Amino acid sequence: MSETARNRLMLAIALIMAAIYLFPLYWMYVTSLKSGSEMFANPPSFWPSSAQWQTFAFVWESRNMGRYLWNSTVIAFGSVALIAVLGTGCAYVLARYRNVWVDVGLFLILMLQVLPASLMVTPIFVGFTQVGLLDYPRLAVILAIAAKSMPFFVVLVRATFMAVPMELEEAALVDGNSRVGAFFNIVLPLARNGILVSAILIFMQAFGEFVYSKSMIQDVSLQPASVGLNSFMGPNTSEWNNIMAYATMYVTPILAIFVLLQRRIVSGLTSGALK
Amino acid sequence: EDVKLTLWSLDRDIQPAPNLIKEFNAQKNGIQIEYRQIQFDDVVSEAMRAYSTGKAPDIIAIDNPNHAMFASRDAFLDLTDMIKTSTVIKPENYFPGPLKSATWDEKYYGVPKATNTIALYYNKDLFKAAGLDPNKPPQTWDELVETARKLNDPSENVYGIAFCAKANEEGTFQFLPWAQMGGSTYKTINGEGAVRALSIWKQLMDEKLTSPDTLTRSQWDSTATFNAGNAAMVISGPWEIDRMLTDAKFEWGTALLPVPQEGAQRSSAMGDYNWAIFSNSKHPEEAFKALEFFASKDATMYKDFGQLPARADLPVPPTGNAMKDAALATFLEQMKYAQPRGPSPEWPKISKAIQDAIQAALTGQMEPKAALDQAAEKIKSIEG
Amino acid sequence: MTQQIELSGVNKYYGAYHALRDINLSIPKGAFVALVGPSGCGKSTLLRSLAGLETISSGDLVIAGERMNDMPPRKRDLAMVFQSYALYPHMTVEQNLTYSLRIKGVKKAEAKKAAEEVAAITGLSDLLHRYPRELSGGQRQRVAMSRAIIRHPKAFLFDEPLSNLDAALRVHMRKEIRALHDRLGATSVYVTHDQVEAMTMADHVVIMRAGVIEQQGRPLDLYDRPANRFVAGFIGSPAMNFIPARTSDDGTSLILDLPGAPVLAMDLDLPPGHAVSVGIRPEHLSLATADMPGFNVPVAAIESTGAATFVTTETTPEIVLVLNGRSTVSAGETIHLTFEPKNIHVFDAGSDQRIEVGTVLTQAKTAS
Amino acid sequence: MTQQIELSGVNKYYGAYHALRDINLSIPKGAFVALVGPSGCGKSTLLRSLAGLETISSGDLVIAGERMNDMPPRKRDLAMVFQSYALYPHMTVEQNLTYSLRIKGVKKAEAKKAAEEVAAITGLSDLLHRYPRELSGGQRQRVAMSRAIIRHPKAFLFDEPLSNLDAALRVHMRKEIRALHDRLGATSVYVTHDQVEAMTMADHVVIMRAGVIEQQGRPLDLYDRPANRFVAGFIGSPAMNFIPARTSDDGTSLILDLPGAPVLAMDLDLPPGHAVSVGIRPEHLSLATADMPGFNVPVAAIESTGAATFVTTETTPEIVLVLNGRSTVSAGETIHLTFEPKNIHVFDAGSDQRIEVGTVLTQAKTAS
Amino acid sequence: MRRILSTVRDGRGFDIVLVGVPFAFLFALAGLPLIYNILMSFQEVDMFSLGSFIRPFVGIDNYVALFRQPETWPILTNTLIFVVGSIAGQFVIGFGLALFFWTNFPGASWLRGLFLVSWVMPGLVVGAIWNWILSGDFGVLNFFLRESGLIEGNIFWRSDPIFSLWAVVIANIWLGTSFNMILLSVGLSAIPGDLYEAAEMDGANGWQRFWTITLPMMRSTIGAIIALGLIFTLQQFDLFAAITDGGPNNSSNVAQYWAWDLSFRQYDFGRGATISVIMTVFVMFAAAVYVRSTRHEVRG
Ligand SMILES: Nc1ncnc2c1ncn2[C@@H]1O[C@H](COP(=O)(O)OP(=O)(O)OP(=O)(O)O)[C@@H](O)[C@H]1O
Ligand SMILES: Nc1ncnc2c1ncn2[C@@H]1O[C@H](COP(=O)(O)OP(=O)(O)OP(=O)(O)O)[C@@H](O)[C@H]1O
Ligand SMILES: [Mg+2]
Ligand SMILES: [Mg+2]
Repeated sequence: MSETARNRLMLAIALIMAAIYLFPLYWMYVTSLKSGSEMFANPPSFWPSSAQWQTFAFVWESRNMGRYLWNSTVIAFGSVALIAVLGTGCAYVLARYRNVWVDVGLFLILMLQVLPASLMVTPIFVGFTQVGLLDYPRLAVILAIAAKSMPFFVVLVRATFMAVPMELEEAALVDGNSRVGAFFNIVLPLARNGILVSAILIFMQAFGEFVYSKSMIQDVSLQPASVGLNSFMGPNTSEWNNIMAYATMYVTPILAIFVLLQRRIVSGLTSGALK
Repeated sequence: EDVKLTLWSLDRDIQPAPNLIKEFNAQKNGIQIEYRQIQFDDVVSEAMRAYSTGKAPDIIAIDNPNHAMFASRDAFLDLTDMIKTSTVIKPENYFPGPLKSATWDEKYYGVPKATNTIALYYNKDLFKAAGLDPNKPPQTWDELVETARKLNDPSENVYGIAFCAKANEEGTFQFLPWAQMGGSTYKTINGEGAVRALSIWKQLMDEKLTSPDTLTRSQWDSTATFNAGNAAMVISGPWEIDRMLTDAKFEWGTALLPVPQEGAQRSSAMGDYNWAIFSNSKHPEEAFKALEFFASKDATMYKDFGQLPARADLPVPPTGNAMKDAALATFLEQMKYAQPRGPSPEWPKISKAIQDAIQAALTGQMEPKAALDQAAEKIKSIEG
Repeated sequence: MTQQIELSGVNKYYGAYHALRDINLSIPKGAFVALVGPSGCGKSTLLRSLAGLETISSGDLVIAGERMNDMPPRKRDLAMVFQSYALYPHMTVEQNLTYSLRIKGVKKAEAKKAAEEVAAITGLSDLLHRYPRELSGGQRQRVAMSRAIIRHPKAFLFDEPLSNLDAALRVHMRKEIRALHDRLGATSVYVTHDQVEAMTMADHVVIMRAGVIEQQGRPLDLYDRPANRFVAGFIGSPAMNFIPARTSDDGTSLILDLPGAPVLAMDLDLPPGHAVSVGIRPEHLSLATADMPGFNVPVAAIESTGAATFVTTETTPEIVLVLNGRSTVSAGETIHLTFEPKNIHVFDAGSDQRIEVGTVLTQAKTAS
Repeated sequence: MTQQIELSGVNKYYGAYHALRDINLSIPKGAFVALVGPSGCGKSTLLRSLAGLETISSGDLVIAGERMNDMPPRKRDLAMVFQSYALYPHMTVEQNLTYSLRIKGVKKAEAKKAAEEVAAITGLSDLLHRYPRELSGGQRQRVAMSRAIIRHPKAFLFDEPLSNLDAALRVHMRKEIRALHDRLGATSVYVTHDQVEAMTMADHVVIMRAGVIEQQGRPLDLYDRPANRFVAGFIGSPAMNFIPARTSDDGTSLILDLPGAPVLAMDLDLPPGHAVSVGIRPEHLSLATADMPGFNVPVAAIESTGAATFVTTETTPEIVLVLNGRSTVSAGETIHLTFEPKNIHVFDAGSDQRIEVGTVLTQAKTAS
Repeated sequence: MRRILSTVRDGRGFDIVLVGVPFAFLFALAGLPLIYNILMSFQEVDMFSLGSFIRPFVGIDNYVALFRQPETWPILTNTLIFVVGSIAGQFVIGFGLALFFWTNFPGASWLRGLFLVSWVMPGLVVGAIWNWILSGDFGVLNFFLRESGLIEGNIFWRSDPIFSLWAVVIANIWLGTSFNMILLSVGLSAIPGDLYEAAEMDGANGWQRFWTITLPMMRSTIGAIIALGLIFTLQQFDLFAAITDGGPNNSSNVAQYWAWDLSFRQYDFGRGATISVIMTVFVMFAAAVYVRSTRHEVRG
């Protein structure tokens, strides 16, 4: 089989798989265009009988989405920055050595992440109240998210550091660099892609974080989009089309950015070791 | 300096709380209220967490079955004395059910905010198609089952009836009226009537007269299948009326909940929220003023927000839409029989016991009688 | 002459593995020291310990008069060429070269100029903008070299820097490195497995085996007077031939264990019948006419590089000799070999240590 | 003799870079071919193309009579030793060695035995349970070697397999590889930058430069009759000396551009005043007494490996000569050099191509 | 002081700072809450004592009471099934996709990026969509299965006790696949190409290369992914809330959802905390396995 034929075949298979996998996304899009009860129709309708485009404008306006998205962005960036600063170094050390302390460290890191946010939020809330952190609610959420996601980041980035040959760092040391300098000049750039991927994953998670935000941020003007999304749900109402429209507006841009970025990151991961 | 109050409720921007607060603040009477919206699932946990760390709001809107939990521990302020002297809030003006839910130990720990109940909606077009009289909805349980059978049409994807037996408060909310009509209460949940009620539910499930997803579907989603024409009847509340008017492409009617047999005692569920003031509020007087202001707006609540006031003294003015007015009349009638859940400070656990029984019976893992016996046992041990 | 690098009693363990055993070594300022030894003997380890990349387990390491055991690498001011190159894959060749300068804060233009100068020496001028992954093995090695020589460090540490280069480039680089060394007055420690490199470049050669320094000294001293059989076999290529022998009954001569049992009369201080090894280098054996003293051996194989011909004999142990240019000798033939008596080495068969012999009195002659 | 590997018109591009240019090469079954050339000339690329690790851009590759252009590597049944070793870092040495056997489904015990046998040849017996990261550079290379020889493939491809080994081990391995080759009757292609390796091991040597095959043939043929100046300079170490010269006005002799302008009378078919290069190998120059024909040059430097002494002259271009053993010549002295006329090579100064000359009629003598 | 500064720049101090600060942070923000939870499982807790550490101590009463409940064992079993099922599914599909996209045909990296959608979508939305997809009557999954003739009548994924847990597992596999895929892709691209070349020369076919090179070389990545997958799976909450609510009759209830239900629906915080301690034991086991797996890691 020729190269191009093979490529076409692979692309076709990939498209089919993507179509299957992305079905929920598609469903989100069409639901946002459906009327209230149409989504419960049997047999299911794959295209809205009359597309309700105005839903989008309505949702954007009524919920002041711009502000929500801004808050989400602030929280996400804050968390990623904090995690990257704290977690990268930690991951590096845990990758560089191979001894009992590293084992203990890894073990603790995983253990600390075990409980779901819904169970962690009470003690954190209590603690934050006592030190007065709740007066800076977005900071409080950033700290909480950082604690929750850092183990994830550390474990992933550690694996990346494992792939950076020790000798390169040694060469830098001999070249007159301090440990600090070698870390920043050599090790970090070489682990850059892995760190970026992990940071982006964390960013997305923090962008959609919900449990901490809704408990700790009481001022609507500081709440992130995830909390805003929930405001379409009541005990006896769930405005699914609005929720989906809202979600569409908040998912699509991130997804687009990621598709663009990961292309560079994952496929650029070829500059491995030499000799 | 204005007195600052905080108020938590689950109302969204088209619902009463935020709008009433806006109006209240606009009066500039020296009291300003700050509003926070909380999600249904979180009201109680947020409130507890805040209360135990001293961060509780002054006023909260609390779901009526949870009221007793706070009241019994004196987390809410005893309003009895203030109500006595109030010219706006008079206990006798309220439906007895809602008022009872705000009462603990003969004292008033809150004021009903709004109320609702459930009744039977039915699809008149399908009635006609099945050769049934669209103006004669089923009156008794047996009729209900019979009608459901006739309306059931799997080939057209139509179920006879939709309701909600989900394993959360909604399940209890829908089941309890049936049990009560059968002469039981939550304390005697394994009474004969309750067992019969559960058996009827099971029969509906077994004969596939209702979707098996009734077990896991919320009232809102169940009603949506009715709106979409996939169920011929549904048991639900007045909050659905507006959606039904826009979504349902057929003629529909409402009826009181069917009773076990002709002439039997009626009963219905009672939902919606009460206002309460936290006992550690620094400004109880001002907070009560706010409640009085809210109560003074009960008269236009249905008109403005589509919610029923818990008031027996206020007529609900006609809207001009015949279907809507007819439905409203049904619900107001049904409201008279509405009974609160509890009140009991342990209501969530009691409710859980009832849900477990419903689910165990409907999935066929236990006989209705045995399931309810077990629930009764649990409830007894919970109540101590 | 001041000592630039001094190691005393240095030991290094990798876990339980004893990689360096009681190393004592003094390297004067400006010296060019070659470190040779079989693969795995600890050369790289020693170099890495000097550089500070491995902490030594015991002993003292003094550089320029200062104890450096615990000094971080960057404060030792040494430049190292890694056996595995260790090029920075995310930097172009130019950036690789100027990295150490940039750390020191050298100006951009200046660093660039330095890089171009070095690149001209190592023939990398056209590759300055490539990334390491786009270079061939030899090109990478040259980048590694250049990276070290662009700095002007206290000492250079080279770990087999030329092993992937072709002969011509190698000769060229050899000269460049040595010239550089002389110009900078630097001290260099140079690990190599190339005889010619070690002998021609170094002032001082250190021979290691299994973590131990077997002998050290000036190159020709090692060639002329190897301290033991290992060193004798290791220095010189093709390796020295070892012929088992024993002292004659009167103790005045050695009887070689070869066809015809040639006898060497010499001044020996050994008991009769003592087993020894007689070493003779391939280049010291020559063909002789049948009438000259010597011994006859059959030829097993002939190899020629053009400039020289290697003859391997069909004896046990086999004997290799090098003849200049081409030779008419062919496999299967029997040849008559001879050597100058002053060129033999005698080693104790048990301890493998060198046995000094007085002048060899007579040339070898067949006992019979 | 059947051709085992045949390349015709093979080209290979890396993007725009033309790495192999119109390569034509036939390797008979059982041959041992050495591939030499300067660093970056495309040796590894050619080997990788044979192995199927690079797809060739055009041309035909035939192995054992079958066109293999698009055959995946594993179906070509070749074994390769990588320049970068490419050891499996997650396997012990033993597992590395037996990998190919286990893939083929060879029984465990059998594989283990094979590994032990090979390890004994390559001196890895004690290291079988180590991981690659715990090995020295040379040990790794030996593992890479062993991994190839444990199989019995159609052909071996070696990419500088011995570059990190010390001389003794190298000589040993050289013999082992060659013996193995002979024993298995395999075909081998061997990339090396070591002259001696190429000349002594190979039946056929291929010299590449910048992606082009410059010359190929039997080793001594290349040594004796290099086709151009590049090959002449590349084969032989130290490299051939090139002395500029021009034909005399009568066209019957060459006048060398050296002090005293020595003249070589010879049979030439060149116009008068034509510029040429005269090549003479270092080993073909020798010291002569002043009364012999020859020329005088001052000495710049002396290097000795013990077995040989390299003398570099203070002329432009400099001339290198090799003397056997030690020499009393010292820097600054003037020496009188001579050579046998049959040993010279003449190349066109413009095209660098070899010019065949008839017998050199007279020995060099100073024109004056 | 200078000594300290210099070890931070050059020596062990650097490592200690890099590790010390994050661990202190983690201890304060994750360690203390965990301890709070563990403490709570030995105490009697109600809404009024949430704010303090000191509460009536009840010993192991909470544990005893918990294990007396008939649903405890089934729920723990469900948890195990859920975790194993989800992780196995996510990992296998994720690995398959990562390998597929690794072949690097044109467009591969674009499409691969799209697969991250499940990571970006808010839990609430994912839950709702799967709720519809898995619905018995109007669900799209049933629709496709019916249309393709795989089933006769509808499967009530959410309401049939036999299927309800698997319904959530399916949704969770969808959710976790992208995370697995992207990280495995990164891991794959870190394997040096010459190893594959060597293996190919050694005669290994694609399948064998996968088992003997790819898998072992990915050990640390795989260990990390499975460990993280376990944690995500144990934290999965939205899907239960949206799809089955743990029902019917606890047939799809799992520890984390139950703990939440006990704590925040029945306000029995002590028992809720008790379950979270049991979950901690689960993770402790997994963490130990992960740490062990790092012993065989290969350093670059
Ligand atoms: N992936 C690549 N992209 C671009 N150029 C390349 C690539 N790989 C090799 N080259 C170039 O191709 C040429 C031949 O490389 P090759 O590795 O075959 O050299 P070589 O003869 O093996 O050299 P050495 O003896 O140094 O190993 C070199 O100039 C190298 O820079
Ligand atoms: N990290 C390690 N753990 C255990 N043993 C090691 C380690 N590094 C090296 N060794 C062993 O220490 C010995 C010396 O290794 P070293 O790298 O110094 O050898 P070398 O003399 O440089 O050899 P070569 O010429 O082959 O490079 C070897 O036997 C090697 O196997
Ligand atoms: Mg080494
Ligand atoms: Mg190469």
